[in-house]
Amino acid sequence: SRLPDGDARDGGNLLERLRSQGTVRLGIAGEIPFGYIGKDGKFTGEAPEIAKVVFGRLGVGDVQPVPTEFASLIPGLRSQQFDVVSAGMYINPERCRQVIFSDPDYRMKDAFIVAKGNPKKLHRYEDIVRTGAKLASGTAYAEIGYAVNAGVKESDIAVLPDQLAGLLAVEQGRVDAFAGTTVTVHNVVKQTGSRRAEATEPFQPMVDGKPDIGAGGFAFRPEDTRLRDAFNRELHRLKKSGELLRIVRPFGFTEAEMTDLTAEELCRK
Amino acid sequence: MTPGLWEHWLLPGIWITVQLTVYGALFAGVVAFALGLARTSRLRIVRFLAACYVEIFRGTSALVLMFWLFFVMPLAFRIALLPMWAAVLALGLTYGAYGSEIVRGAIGAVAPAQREAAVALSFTPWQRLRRVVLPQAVPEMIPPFTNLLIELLKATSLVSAVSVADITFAAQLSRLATGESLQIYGIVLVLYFVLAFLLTRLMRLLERRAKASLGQLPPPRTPLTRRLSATREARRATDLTAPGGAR
Amino acid sequence: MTWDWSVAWDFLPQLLDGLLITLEATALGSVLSFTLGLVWAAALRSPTRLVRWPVAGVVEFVRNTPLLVQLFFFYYVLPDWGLQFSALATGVIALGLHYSTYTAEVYRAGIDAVPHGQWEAAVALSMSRPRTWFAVILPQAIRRVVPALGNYVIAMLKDSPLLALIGVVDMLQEARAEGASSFQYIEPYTMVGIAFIVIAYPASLLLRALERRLGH
Amino acid sequence: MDTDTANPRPRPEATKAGEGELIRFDRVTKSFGGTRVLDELCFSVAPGRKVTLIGPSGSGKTTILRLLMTLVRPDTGSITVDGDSLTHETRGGRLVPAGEKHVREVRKKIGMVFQQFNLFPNMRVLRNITEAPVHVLGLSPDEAEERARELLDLVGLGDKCDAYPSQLSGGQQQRVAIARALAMRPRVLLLDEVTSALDPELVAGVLDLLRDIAHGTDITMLCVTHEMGFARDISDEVMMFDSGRVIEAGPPDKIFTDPDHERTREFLSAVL
Amino acid sequence: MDTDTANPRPRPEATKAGEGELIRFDRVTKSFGGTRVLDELCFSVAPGRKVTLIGPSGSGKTTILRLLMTLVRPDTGSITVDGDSLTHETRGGRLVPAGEKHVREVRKKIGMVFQQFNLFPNMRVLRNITEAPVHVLGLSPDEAEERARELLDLVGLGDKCDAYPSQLSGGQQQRVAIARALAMRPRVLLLDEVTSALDPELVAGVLDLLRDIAHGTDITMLCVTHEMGFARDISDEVMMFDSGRVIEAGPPDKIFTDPDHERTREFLSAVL
Ligand SMILES: Nc1ncnc2c1ncn2[C@@H]1O[C@H](COP(=O)(O)OP(=O)(O)OP(=O)(O)O)[C@@H](O)[C@H]1O
Ligand SMILES: Nc1ncnc2c1ncn2[C@@H]1O[C@H](COP(=O)(O)OP(=O)(O)OP(=O)(O)O)[C@@H](O)[C@H]1O
Ligand SMILES: [Mg+2]
Ligand SMILES: [Mg+2]
Repeated sequence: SRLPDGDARDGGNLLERLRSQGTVRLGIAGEIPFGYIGKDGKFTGEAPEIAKVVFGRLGVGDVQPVPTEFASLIPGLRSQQFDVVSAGMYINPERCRQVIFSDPDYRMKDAFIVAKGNPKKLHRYEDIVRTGAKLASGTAYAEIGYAVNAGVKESDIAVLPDQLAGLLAVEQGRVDAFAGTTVTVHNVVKQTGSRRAEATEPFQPMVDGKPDIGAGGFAFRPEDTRLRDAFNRELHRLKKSGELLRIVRPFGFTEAEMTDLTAEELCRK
Repeated sequence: MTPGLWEHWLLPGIWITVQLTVYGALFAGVVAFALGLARTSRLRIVRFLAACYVEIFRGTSALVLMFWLFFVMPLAFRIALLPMWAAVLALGLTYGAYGSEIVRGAIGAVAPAQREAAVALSFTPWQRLRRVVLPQAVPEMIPPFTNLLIELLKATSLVSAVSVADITFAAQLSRLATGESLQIYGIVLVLYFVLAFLLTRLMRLLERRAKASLGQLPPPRTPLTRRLSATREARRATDLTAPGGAR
Repeated sequence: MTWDWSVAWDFLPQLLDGLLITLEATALGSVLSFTLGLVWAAALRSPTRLVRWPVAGVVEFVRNTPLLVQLFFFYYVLPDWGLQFSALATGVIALGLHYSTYTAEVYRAGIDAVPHGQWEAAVALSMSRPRTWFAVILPQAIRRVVPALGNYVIAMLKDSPLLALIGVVDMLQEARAEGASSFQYIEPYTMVGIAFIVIAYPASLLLRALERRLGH
Repeated sequence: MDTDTANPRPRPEATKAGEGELIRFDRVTKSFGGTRVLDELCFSVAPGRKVTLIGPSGSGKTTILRLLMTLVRPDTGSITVDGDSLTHETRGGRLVPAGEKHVREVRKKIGMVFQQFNLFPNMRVLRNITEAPVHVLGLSPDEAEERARELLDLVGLGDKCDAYPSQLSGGQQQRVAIARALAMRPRVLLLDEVTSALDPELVAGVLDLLRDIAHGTDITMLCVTHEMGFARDISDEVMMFDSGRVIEAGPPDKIFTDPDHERTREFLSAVL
Repeated sequence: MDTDTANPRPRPEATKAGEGELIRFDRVTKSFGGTRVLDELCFSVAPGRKVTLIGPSGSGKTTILRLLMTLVRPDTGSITVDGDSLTHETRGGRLVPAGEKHVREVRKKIGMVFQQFNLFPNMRVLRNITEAPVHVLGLSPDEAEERARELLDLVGLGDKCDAYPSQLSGGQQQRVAIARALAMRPRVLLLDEVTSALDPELVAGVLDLLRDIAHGTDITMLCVTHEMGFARDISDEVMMFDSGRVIEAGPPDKIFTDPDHERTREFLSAVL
């Protein structure tokens, strides 16, 4: 099908179309805890659960998951394979040039998966550089950028398909550390009950000496500003009422992950 | 592998794989015949263009083509295909190129005397092709096409890379959900094997009917392993599965 | 279509890095598949069914199931069995194993094409079985199968991008990484596609020439 | 490659003066890759005549039939059948090389039976015969089938309608091929060594059939054969070829008993 | 399929009484898919004798040579060469079917030359000859090469050491094949119609060579041939086969001039 041309100046009528269809397609990336398919075959995760509530309140009763690779989320959104990226995607300036974001629904620090006992004492990216340890991360993960910024050579970073592969790689000693967001890393270690690997304490990644706050939100096509704004309104209400934390707590999120940052600030960084 | 994963992903995935195979095969068949006939055309330029197409699509990797259709097409031409159709397109274009070699070979193998007999009966060139040449060439194409079809079935797994929820994609999701790699991939490999087996049997039936339509005896029964790998002579003859040859 | 030469230019070094890996995977995969294929071909000629049947079964199974799934299987399952390989090594193993089922067929045809009299002559000279294989039969069979094997090398080259899906940084993976980080898709993917044609086409021309020379 | 003037030679006419001509070859030359197979060949055949072409192997007999059937095109010269040129047509008042469509029209007047039968293996006997009448002449299937059954009765294979060619003996196949050619109601029937691919015991049946056709119809026949007895029996006229030229032509009694040319005598003594 | 008792027949011995036996066939039977090719065949050959096997096509001559060369195994009966059984061996005091290793040992005493030469096309002439002596007999490469060069000189091909078989004529290839067989210093040389794949003008050279070998060495020869002059010339003994049995055996002069059996007479009158 032919793609509609970029700037729909009126902010798009997607919300109306979704209401009349009664269903919205969410792009998810199979990443625990943000958005994934559970053991029961149903999809769940922090972001989809929020999206269910928000879209429910916006009058769209049904949400339909479209699992894809993390790297395919933005192209998939732009080519209309789904309407919203609901994968806890970090908001950063490059991405802001491709899509528009809701305000973030969480903020998060990074953590490593390391061998049990953390023999190389890896706690932040600088430790990787210092010890020359082998680092891995996921395809298109923001952590790659942080590591490179801290001085790790990009070509030295092993890019793995997902966190489970990362855990295995660490357990087998193929790499010394796998970098991901705190909750992802902690979850996979907990979920698999790994006896050979553990997750490090969360740490704040730095960019050019300043803390770079990782915060994720929902992404929309650039022309769908009206939908994004409506989404933001409901999201803020959830935040204010504390409902948000209640929705995401089962996925390992805590007070520490709540944030009042705006997408605008994060896009400007 | 939980019942939920079966119900929501693996079973629909099988259906998607079957659809991809069927649509891909139909599209590839159309491409193969169009190109194969073009390559026997009297016009040099038609032959040349068809040969170019075949070299290009046999030369490139199906997976790369799939990524290209999926990522580049929407940006370059502002045309976004549903992933499913992008996949069918990639499979059809690639395997059509291989298939055209089979079509060309089989048409070339029809005895020239048959064309002459058709000329002597004043058939038009189209009637000659339609009524005399193709009915004799098609049965010859079936064994190599069976091999190609199996290759196509296997290639459908590539679509999982562009997020089409086929068997392989379902396996990926299930692995993420349960972490049971051995069990899941084992099941999936067996599933593909069973599909390949069924396809081979189906083509075998077709082959028997086609041979019967030439008034020949049905091919002798062969042991199971032979049957699955389809006729080896055909494989050698068309060099089909050697992708620069065989596929 | 907007083609940005500067993007293409910037991607070139990565493309070449990836190309190296692609070629490495193809070369190693070829070596493995040529050797394993020979093993299968020999096993399939074994006088005992106990060897022939299981090998035939495995070969059929591997041949009729997708390389991609086999790749995942090895990548995620082998470590569970305590076998640890790098992604590239895993990829080479899967590629080599998969294609060995094709090369086995090629060898079989090549061996069958050696005239029966050669076996008899070897018996008449009291040569041992291994010596017969290595000094008489294989040298004659190999000559006939070179073009067909070459075709499979090209096929492997074209299948090597699958390794990107288990994280091997070949050409395709370079393009994916580029797309994921810079959102530039047109140039990297197009360049990778062209790279394959540019390598595969001359290679197949070369093979055809070789085929003609060995063909007599 | 000599020219006409450099090498005068007899130009026997296959027709008696005053009779109409159905087939006419006029200075037809045909070369294959440098060797001239037919050399400014001229001859004509009157309607209804049965003409036998004899001559040593390679003398160009098959080539003449293939030229008439437009399976090959002459290099120079013209061929006309029933007044229509096979090589040229007038379009818009000008004489231009014949197009496919024109050729096909003329071709309908000619039927051919091949040495190797060339039945269509994918069709049953009946359809082998009805296929062209239905799709080329536009007969209704019923009509075509009726005619086909008559012809099959004629060739003595009324009971083989539903067999595939591969289920028939060579002799039976050849008789089907003759029926197939006749089903198009051609004005000319070309027969190229129709018995030489047959086992000896099957030859007689086919020759008998052709004899019946020759004597019982007014179809014009051009027949290449090595069966001299048969040639003598059915022909009105025998043409002796050598090196792409007609070196002698005349009634069979004359040719077979008292040929004018030494070459003919030699040839006949070798084959008889 | 008649039985022995139902059909008594002569059992000629190829050896004179009292002489040693090098080859012995004892009630050897061999069938291929239901048809009995050899039927309880008995004969023996003394060392150094040159024996020619003659008989109509299909009578089992080749099969005898192939049995001796262990290319096929007999169904029943036993074959001994130089006292060693080809079919059985004693292991741990018991007679058991011969194992591969035992067979290979006995086989070393026998050389064979095939109708189709069967040279190894991937090896040069010299290596064709040295390959087996080096890797089977364990000769040093130098020694093997020296012997090979001598043999090549003997067969008149001293200058072809470095040629590939495909560069030689059929006659030359066959002479290399003979040298290759001799290089193993066999006690028995089997020759199966070694000239029948050759162009007529090449036959003489090969036969001359064999004649020299027959007269100049004490090697035992079993020779299947249709060249009766040659057979008469080299043989000490001729065995006439029919339907898998020796129907007559004796010195060539006797067999060729005054055979006892009608069947032999017939056969000879057909081939001479
Ligand atoms: N398609 C062709 N290509 C090349 N040479 C041809 C072709 N057709 C015929 N010729 C040559 O033309 C010459 C005449 O052939 P033609 O078949 O007409 O002879 P013929 O008289 O029918 O002989 P025969 O009795 O052997 O059938 C032969 O030398 C033949 O080799
Ligand atoms: N491997 C085999 N399989 C089946 N039948 C065989 C085989 N070898 C020989 N025969 C049959 O055994 C019979 C004797 O064959 P053999 O080759 O010994 O005859 P021969 O005397 O050498 O004849 P010729 O003079 O034609 O070489 C023939 O009928 C042949 O068809
Ligand atoms: Mg002819
Ligand atoms: Mg023989």
